[in-house]
Amino acid sequence: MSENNIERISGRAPDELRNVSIKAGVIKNADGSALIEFGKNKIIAAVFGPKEVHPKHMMVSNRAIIKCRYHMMPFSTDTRKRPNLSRREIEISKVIREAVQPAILMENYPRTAIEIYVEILQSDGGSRCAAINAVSTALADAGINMRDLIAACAAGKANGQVVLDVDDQEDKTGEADMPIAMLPNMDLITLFQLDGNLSKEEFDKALELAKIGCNKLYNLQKDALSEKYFNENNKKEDEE
Amino acid sequence: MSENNIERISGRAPDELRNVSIKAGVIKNADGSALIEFGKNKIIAAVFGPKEVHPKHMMVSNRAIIKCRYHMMPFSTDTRKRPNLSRREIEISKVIREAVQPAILMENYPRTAIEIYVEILQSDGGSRCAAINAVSTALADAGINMRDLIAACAAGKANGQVVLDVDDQEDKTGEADMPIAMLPNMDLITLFQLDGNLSKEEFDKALELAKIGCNKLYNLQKDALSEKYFNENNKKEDEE
Amino acid sequence: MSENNIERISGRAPDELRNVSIKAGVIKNADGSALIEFGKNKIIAAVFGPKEVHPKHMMVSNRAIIKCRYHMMPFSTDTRKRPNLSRREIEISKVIREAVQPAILMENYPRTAIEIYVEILQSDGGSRCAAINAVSTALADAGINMRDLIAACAAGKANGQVVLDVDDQEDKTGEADMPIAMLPNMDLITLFQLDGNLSKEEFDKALELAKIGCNKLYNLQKDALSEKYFNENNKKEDEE
Amino acid sequence: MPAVKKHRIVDAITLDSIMSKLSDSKRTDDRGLLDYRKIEIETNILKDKTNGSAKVKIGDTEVWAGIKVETANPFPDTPAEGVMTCNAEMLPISSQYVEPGPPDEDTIELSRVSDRGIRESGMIDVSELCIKEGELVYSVYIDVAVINEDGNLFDAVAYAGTTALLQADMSKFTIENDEVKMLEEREKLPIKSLPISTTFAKIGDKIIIDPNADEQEIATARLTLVTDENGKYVSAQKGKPGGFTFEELKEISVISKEKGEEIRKMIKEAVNNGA
Amino acid sequence: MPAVKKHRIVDAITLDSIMSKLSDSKRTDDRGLLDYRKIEIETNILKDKTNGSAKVKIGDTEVWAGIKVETANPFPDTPAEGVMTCNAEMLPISSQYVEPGPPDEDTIELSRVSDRGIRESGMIDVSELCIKEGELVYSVYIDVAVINEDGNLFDAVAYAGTTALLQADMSKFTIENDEVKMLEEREKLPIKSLPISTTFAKIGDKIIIDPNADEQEIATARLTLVTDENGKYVSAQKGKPGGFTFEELKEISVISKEKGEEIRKMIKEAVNNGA
Amino acid sequence: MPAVKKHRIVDAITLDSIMSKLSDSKRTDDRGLLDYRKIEIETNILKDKTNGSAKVKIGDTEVWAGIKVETANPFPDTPAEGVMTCNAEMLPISSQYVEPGPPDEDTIELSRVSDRGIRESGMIDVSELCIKEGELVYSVYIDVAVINEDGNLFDAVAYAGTTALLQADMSKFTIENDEVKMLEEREKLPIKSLPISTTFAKIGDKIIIDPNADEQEIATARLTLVTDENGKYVSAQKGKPGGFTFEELKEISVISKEKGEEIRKMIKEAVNNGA
Repeated sequence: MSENNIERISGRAPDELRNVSIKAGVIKNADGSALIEFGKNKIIAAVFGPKEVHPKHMMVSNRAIIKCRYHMMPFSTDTRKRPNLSRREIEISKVIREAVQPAILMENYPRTAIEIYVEILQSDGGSRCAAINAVSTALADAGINMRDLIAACAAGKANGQVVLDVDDQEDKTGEADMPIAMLPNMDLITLFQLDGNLSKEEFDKALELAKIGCNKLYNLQKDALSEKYFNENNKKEDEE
Repeated sequence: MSENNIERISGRAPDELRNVSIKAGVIKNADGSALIEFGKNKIIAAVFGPKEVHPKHMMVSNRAIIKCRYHMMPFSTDTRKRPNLSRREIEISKVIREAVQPAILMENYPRTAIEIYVEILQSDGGSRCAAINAVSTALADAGINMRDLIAACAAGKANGQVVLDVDDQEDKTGEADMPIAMLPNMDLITLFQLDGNLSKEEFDKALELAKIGCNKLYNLQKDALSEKYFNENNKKEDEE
Repeated sequence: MSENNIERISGRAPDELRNVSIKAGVIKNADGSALIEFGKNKIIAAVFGPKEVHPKHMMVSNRAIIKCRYHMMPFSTDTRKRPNLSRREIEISKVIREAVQPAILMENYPRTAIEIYVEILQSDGGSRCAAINAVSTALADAGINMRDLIAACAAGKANGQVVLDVDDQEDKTGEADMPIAMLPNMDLITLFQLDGNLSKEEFDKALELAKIGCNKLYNLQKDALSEKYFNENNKKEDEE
Repeated sequence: MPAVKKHRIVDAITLDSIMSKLSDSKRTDDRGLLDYRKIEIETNILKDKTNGSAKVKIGDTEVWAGIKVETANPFPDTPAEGVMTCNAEMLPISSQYVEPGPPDEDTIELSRVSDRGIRESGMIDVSELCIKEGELVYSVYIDVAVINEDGNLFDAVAYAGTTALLQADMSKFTIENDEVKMLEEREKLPIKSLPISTTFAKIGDKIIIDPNADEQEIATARLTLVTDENGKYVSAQKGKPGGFTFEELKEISVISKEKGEEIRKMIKEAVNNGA
Repeated sequence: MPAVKKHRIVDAITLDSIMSKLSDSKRTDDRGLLDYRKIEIETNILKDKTNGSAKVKIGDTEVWAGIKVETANPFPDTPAEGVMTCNAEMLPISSQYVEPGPPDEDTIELSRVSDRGIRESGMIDVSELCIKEGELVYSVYIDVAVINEDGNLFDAVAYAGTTALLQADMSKFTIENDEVKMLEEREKLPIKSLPISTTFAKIGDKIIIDPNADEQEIATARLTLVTDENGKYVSAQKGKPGGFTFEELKEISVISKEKGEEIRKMIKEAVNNGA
Repeated sequence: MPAVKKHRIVDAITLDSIMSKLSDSKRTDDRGLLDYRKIEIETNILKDKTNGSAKVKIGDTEVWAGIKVETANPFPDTPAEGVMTCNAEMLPISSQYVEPGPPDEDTIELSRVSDRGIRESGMIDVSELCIKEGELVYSVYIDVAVINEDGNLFDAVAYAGTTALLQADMSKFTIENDEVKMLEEREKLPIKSLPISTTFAKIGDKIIIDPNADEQEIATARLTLVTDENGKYVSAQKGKPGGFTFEELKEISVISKEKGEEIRKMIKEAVNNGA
């Protein structure tokens, strides 16, 4: 990204992410969990399972089933959100589930359910991508067998320029938003959406940028997981 | 009907139906189906079954159960209809089910369900009667064993005159509407409703008129069924 | 209550209840029932059971389960109430169930359900307490084994004075309302709520007043039950 | 989806008893095929919170009706007409077969048929329910609670609703300087007619009137027919998965008018006695 | 909670047949990997109650669309913009796998993706749907009914919705002395672009276009990509719990534009023939 | 219908441990019968989208509260009063016993008791939440999310909600020429009191304060008592199917005031430190 670029509202470089921090293991009662702060996004993902399937008729004999709910708190948005699940939340629940499912070794857990809950406590642009990174970290934190972590990041177009990780403010005048999730080690894109207006050239460039972003998120997830592991082992040693 | 009659808005004679056409076998995925055009009504009925009963506790050991849903598309009415089922649609679903059930040899299909779906794509006066004729044709098209076809038609009063088959426009200034369904060969009236204002004499006359209408619909159903049968056999011969 | 008291709007003494009448056995189809008129409250409670549990998974192997629904008719309130169950009705259903459950010998009826329905036909202040007295009478009328009757009555503060049984009119300018239910013979308070503003001294005084009220209601319930028993026996003798 | 639901269970002994009596043209309570059970009507039973009220018993069937008259904005397409809504509710106290919860298809049918009987008869003149055209009209709610269920709810609900309407009154309004003001006075609702519902059932080839719960359950078809004060038929509804012949319908239409006149007298008397 | 639901069952014989044909780069109906089934488009099929309508068949998949143009108050934050809503409904007549009732997550996704395709392409200029700023705007409802289901609903719904929009007209209004008046004349909707949806599926390592119901069921991933008249990508949605490689996405993006131009011509022709 | 639901399972070992400790007037974490767990309060944790926010931990119970102050039309019967709504939500992340979906009766009770505690204490002066009488008022939403559940939600939700209210601010409005204008300045909410909730449970004949999830499950009765800054009792709610004696109630009422004063200090300090 050494081209002569237009300045972004945020002052970020075209391929620069917002500030991201991930913390694994934040919910005591969950089997796995993570808190992600991604720009102004504040999101907790928690995983329960593998556990018994309810209702029973949903049980599959040779693999786990995955449930996923993406939910925004009423205070998470500019205008208060009504508490019931919106059609938007139902759609995002589905695309997140379909984005993370290919990473899970479901056949290792026949006749069980793995439940994924995403709670948006404060929202900003790109909450679905932020959420997927939290879910991936929470799944690993829960010890669920996985083929790969799932990393997610959006690219888009704002102010005439293809950029990484469009935030709320850029989105208002933005021309396109293209959220992506991928299994980095398998070169597999498992979430792909687009709204806006991109030429073929911009489309390809956005794809490349999103890939760069995903790789960064992949490393941030690994850091969060090893930090938790390291801290726990330290604690254990202290206790011994 | 040789009396000195007042002219109807539509120009029809007092005992004259609107244009009606019935086509059997219009939905490939259904076990039986029919499209009826009845005046401006455009209605598809489809039948699924006999099939497994869900939920199981609704199963009856010595006969089939009948389910029926009458549903209007949002674009079928003058003002857009909200998508959820209204109380009116729930009531009409019930009276249609109770109108056709006596014709079905339910005891021939123990422990099964026969599902009937009515979709109103364009509505006009008399949609419940039009729908019943489509359902009857669809049931026969599905090969369900029946005692008789069910024919339906309304009589009513408009412009001071007892007439057959009141349409939308007549209904606005109409004084009464009396939809009827019957099993013609068994002289059994299985749907009977009335809204409006009829003297005893008018009541009896409306009954007679409705009977005439039902007989016409009975023949139109038979024509539709034999046309489909004929066409299919022709096709088979062509293929041979 | 010999102090120099301020006159109540209703003209009642501080420890005086509104007019109360209870009649047991008013619903033929129920296993037990009672109609209470408590001031302007007109409330019917009916009990069904012990009966089969639906859905089955709610069955408990060593005792009965108790279901309870408190429901107001649309015409029971000053402004017409919408027919669906409000959050207030759901909460009151819960506190009534928890108030009467300790009186029921649930272990005598394993694997069954006891269903309690409260219908508010005309409402006034204190409808939840009035309802509990009706429920208690209906449970006894149904022959359910009980440790004690449940008596209920509110105390509160109106016009600066701690008084028994605040009615609708007093409540509008009232400073506090404290509904209580108890098992009189076991000195156990099983419903306790408070809204308003009471000093420690007023709190204690309100408790004492409510206890007096409960004892009166206890006797009114017993009267209603013996009257029904007496009448039935008289009828039987007459028939013999 | 509206569908088959759990129905009342009629045991073999009851069934035998009904059928053997019917073969003698009698009912289990010894009334005739075309006799109503005892009808009891009481008005003004909920005087503190309603504009009008009535309790109706037909045998062991008991329903309570309450009228609420409120004000509302008119519908855009009828700016000079008031609004009327009739709603029946099956209380779970009324029978072990009634589940609490949103109305099932039977209850929706009951509400809608009751509503149509009142509406189609022109019982209430909605043009007189206008307070200020395009702005404010009366909104009349007729809510009927089924307290104890023993068949023939269609008639019981209709009688309770119409009786309560006859007894009801409402606030009077005036318009001063374009502003609506409520007066001290009250007035009766603008009642133009008293429609009477009669309900028949068919068991085997017998037609009976006022079926009780067991008869209703085993009947193959039910017919509710509503007539007005001028002897006109204003509303009808067949129910249950069976049918009537043309001859049966004509026969029913004659009886409905006769019975309707008797019951109309009873209701008027009850309202006059109550007032 | 959105969750796994019962899916179409593809029997072993069908599965074998699909896979063996695919290994020869063919489909069970002998078309190529990147061939659409026969597309049939008919306009103005519901002329009595809609402002515009269309029927689209892609093979055995059949959908009907109806447009209703009504008037409404604008949203407070866009006082000078009209409103557009696109909604797809899976009718239970369309397949034994469809249950009647509120839309499930698949149907919600179908509706929302169809809506976004039209919205993001700027097909309708909502600023021209304003009648009187802050007070009255046009509200355009695009309702699409799935009549028979054999895969690729995303494209079928999109084609039917956009075709019906192209065919639709609406009342014209004028403002006289600050009052809105409806004119006799009618006018076309303010259409600016014709977005075309193309849908791909991945089975094994093969990318196919326009999957039928069985292919769709066994595919690991699905991609819908929408292009506008200027060859821009305006909307996309990946579905199903699998993924695409970057190379596959780039390949799909090229084909989508080519196919989109063909289908855009077909739709325009159908609208012209119908008018 | 509100009914018995699946409850937390307390295993025999935990049960034994609780009971044997209680017989020594101790808790499983060695605190006394009338000791709270460690209470941690943090303010302004959601500063980008809320008007005020707070996180409260009581032991392992954790809740987050966010305040949204919007404008709305007043209710017709209180034209000069603002609106206040308190709502608690059990997030499914908080416990394996929580199912996603509409609130069950426990959650409705939690919301309503929290709401009443704030409302009945007069904590917010709703008459100062009026912007223009009859036209525009402030609408204050207090939403509280339960993040991790380990008992005593009634207190945790109350502390988070009231702390967030104390920290919150809102836009200021002025009226110029009969038009409402929003000013640059912001102001604090009109807070008049700080009600403090204290929650007790009864296990056997022992009264404990601040029950954890296991204690709460095995308790026969629960009591939440709310006191205001003047030592008045403003709200109470007994829960669970058991009861208290009169003596126990009087004893609880004394302790509630003492504990309330301690916790009121903690909350004020947290708000001051955060500001």
